[in-house]
Amino acid sequence: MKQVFIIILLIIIGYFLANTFVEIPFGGNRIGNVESNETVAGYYLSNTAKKTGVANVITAIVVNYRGLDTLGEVTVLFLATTGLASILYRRKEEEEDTERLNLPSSRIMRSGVRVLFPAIVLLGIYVFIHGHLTPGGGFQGGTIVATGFLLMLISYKGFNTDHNRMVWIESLAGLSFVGIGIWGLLSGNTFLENTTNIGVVNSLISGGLIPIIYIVVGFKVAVELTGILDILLKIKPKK
Amino acid sequence: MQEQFNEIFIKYHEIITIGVYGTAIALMLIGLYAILMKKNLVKIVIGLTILDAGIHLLFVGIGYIQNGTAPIFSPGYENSADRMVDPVPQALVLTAIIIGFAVTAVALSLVIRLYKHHNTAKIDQIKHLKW
Amino acid sequence: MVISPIHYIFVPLVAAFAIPLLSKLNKELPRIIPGIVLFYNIIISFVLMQEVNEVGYISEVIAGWRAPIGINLIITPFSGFLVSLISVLGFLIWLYGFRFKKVIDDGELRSYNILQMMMITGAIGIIITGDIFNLFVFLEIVAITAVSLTSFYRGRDGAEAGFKYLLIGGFASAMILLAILILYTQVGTLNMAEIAERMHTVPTEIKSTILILFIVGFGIEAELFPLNGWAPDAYSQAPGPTSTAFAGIVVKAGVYGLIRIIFTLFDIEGAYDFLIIAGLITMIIAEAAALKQTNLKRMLAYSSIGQMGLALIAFGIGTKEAVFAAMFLLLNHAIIKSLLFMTGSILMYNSKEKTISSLHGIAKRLPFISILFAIGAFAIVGLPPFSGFWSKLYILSAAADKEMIFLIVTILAVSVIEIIYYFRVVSKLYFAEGTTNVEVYKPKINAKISMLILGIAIFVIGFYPDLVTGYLHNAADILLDKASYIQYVLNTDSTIQ
Amino acid sequence: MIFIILLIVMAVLLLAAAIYSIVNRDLLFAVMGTGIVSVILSLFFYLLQAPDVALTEAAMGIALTTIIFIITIRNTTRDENEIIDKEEEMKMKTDKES
Repeated sequence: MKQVFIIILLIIIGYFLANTFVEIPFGGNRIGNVESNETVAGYYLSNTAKKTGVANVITAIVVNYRGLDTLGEVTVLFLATTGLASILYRRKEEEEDTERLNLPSSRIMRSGVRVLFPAIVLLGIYVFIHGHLTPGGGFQGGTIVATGFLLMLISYKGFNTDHNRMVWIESLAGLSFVGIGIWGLLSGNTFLENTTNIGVVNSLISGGLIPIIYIVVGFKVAVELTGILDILLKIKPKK
Repeated sequence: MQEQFNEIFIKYHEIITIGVYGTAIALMLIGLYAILMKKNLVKIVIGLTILDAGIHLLFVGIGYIQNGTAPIFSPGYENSADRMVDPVPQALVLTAIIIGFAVTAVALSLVIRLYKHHNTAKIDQIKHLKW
Repeated sequence: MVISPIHYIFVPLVAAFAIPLLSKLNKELPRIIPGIVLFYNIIISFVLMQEVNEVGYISEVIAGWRAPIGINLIITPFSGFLVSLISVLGFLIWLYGFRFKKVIDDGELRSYNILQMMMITGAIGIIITGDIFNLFVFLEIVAITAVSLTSFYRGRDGAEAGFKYLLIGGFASAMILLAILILYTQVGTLNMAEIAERMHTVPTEIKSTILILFIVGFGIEAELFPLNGWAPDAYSQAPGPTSTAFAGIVVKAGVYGLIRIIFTLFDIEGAYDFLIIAGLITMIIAEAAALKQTNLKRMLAYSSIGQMGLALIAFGIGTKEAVFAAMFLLLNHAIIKSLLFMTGSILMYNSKEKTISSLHGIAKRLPFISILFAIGAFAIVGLPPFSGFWSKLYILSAAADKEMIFLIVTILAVSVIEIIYYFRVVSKLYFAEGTTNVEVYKPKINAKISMLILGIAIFVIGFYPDLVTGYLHNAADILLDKASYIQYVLNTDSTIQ
Repeated sequence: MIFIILLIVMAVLLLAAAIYSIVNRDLLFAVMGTGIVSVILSLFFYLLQAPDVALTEAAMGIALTTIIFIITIRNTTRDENEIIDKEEEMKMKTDKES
């Protein structure tokens, strides 16, 4: 009975959404002509190269035009890590041992990971350093580095990320992101303003503070995701 | 090549629209079905991720413009601003994916703790709190 | 560095990022830092309120891009009043919860303090941001912190309440994301002022879909009837100070988000009647459910849902007088409900199943706390000398102006129900003789101070309501005329530059 | 022409993977279903000219979400209706008695 009721409900919702999206043509040009700024996207496309000197428009939007979103974004990840730590927290007396229950990984896995790990971390760092030129950026690069650490965590029992250093990197990265914002305020303009010169568009050193913010975000995301994975891997199944 | 693409795009316009919007809405409905129907907690969280995946696909779908290019001024494309796809939905989806991941991580940690207390991962056996 | 709305956000952020480091220096720091930050919030709101009185609006541009291009923070008289209310409450909750936990080792202490401080920052962020997607991000911050705090205690029910809250919260944020998506296709911008300006171009059929999706999304945060299944569990399982923060702060942010969507963004007539109906249903069902509750915190949770229903009804009536009455109710409810939650969780501190029956005759052993609880109970019900009376009176008079007799009758009937279940608790407190010899938790001096301040505030507003009403009247006028809001944010560039 | 064929094939695969991951009783395969959904979603984004989002979905959806699900399954049950677990408990009881 319940299944029938739910399926009817879903059909109603589906019909409701379908006929709103019938009026929105797929592939239709909603930006209008780019020069006149009546839509926000038109403004971004026509002014990013000139005003922010960044080749990747999305990086300019995420970091500079809508900088507060990314700040909120980084706090969401930081709070998820803290929340996770407090939900799965085992007090000192409950903890038997904190090392991970690693199933013995095969020889192929261990040697393969030893080769792959530096390559993945290098790729991740490349992605978030070139965030303002090529697709990718702080979030994507950080996640790739975290997958690298994940491989190491799974295959080597002895490999342990040094908790203290991780906390230092995480806090310093977050503080420098907010610090850049405060520095914008201190130097008389608004919060998170891109005050330095923006250089030539497609060169590595271009876009003023934007690449620096994205590198900082990259470090923070990498450390936080590794932290989440580390906490989750440390839980012992009951059986 | 370009005009050939255009008239194909116009000829099959309905199929393409159904192709993108239809799949996105269908994904959302599948996700909703799983959340409402399934008993197992992990299945419910899977439903939540699929619901989010549907919305992210819809977000990028509305941003697409017919034969537009990616909004990146790489060396060869300095002045092709008017042929670019809408960048704003993509910037929003970037944030939405990360938030979706954070919510899933917290949800799964709660599932682990619930299993530790109740020794079952079925939602109808965890009805300890009543109205 | 002139004081501006962004200080509400980046100062707690600096503190939150620094706490893990500073807690290595000395163990006590994670407890003290949130206090400093929340006290600084009070200073900011004091300074900004002066400015809002003269100028009417404060809009601050972020990252140097003017309003529709970049994100802007906007403080209107109503949002300024709510934010200063939240800052004061946040500080008092911190003061109350300073030594509240029995035994807590440093890992939990650090997480607890970061999450509590960021929940209040998220609520403030929801109120002052002028951009829809930014509103969504702050809503997520509140959602994640609230879930982690609900499941803070090691017990079984905390995780269950947390999971239920997260599931419904995840669904709500998916709906809000969908609404933002459809709105963006129609309007082409994300700034609330520009959306309000262009809203008339949206075809009505799509506009109603967007409105329904937003109402579902924010209804869950503002605890409208069908969507508030999570609230009583979350309130009762969360630690004392957190459930006070839920009732006093997080619900206000949710209600403000809903009101802003309906008043400033949309101009559909049907929305006001919807508010009245939704508020009515929420109030009746919540108060009825509160009647048969045995757990004290669940009863208080249902009562606060009912009060929020009443506030939505007042907003739904839509006249200047009604909106003013609703704001006054939000103010009173925040103060009184916080006092009730604080005193309630101390009375309940040691009893295992936290039922009302374990309250027998505690008044003899905790005279100070019981008196404050009684004051709170009388105030929320709306007895004359206390502040609750004025807000209910203004709502009834606003309803009378619009000849909504049915509304007046239901509000009075619900007040009677409230009187019944609150006096039942108070009578148990004083007149039933103490059967359980549960040793009672004596609160420390700082908890006593914060509760005393709230008690005094109830009396002060009760005797001199015009202390606050003048300000709220002009806030109601400004909330209602949308044109000046749009004109201010978009055209004038008088931001803080 | 390739655009439309690719679009339709991916749409069908996407829905098939989503339904598979909902219907399947063994949670490990259900989680692999979500992984496949993320892979195809990432290709979809690439097709819709959104390389940044494709990279995020690839890194976040395929790698990390799947691994978190697998860790959760390791700490809870693998079978959705927990029949296999009950059989194991029965077996353990009978071993103890014998």
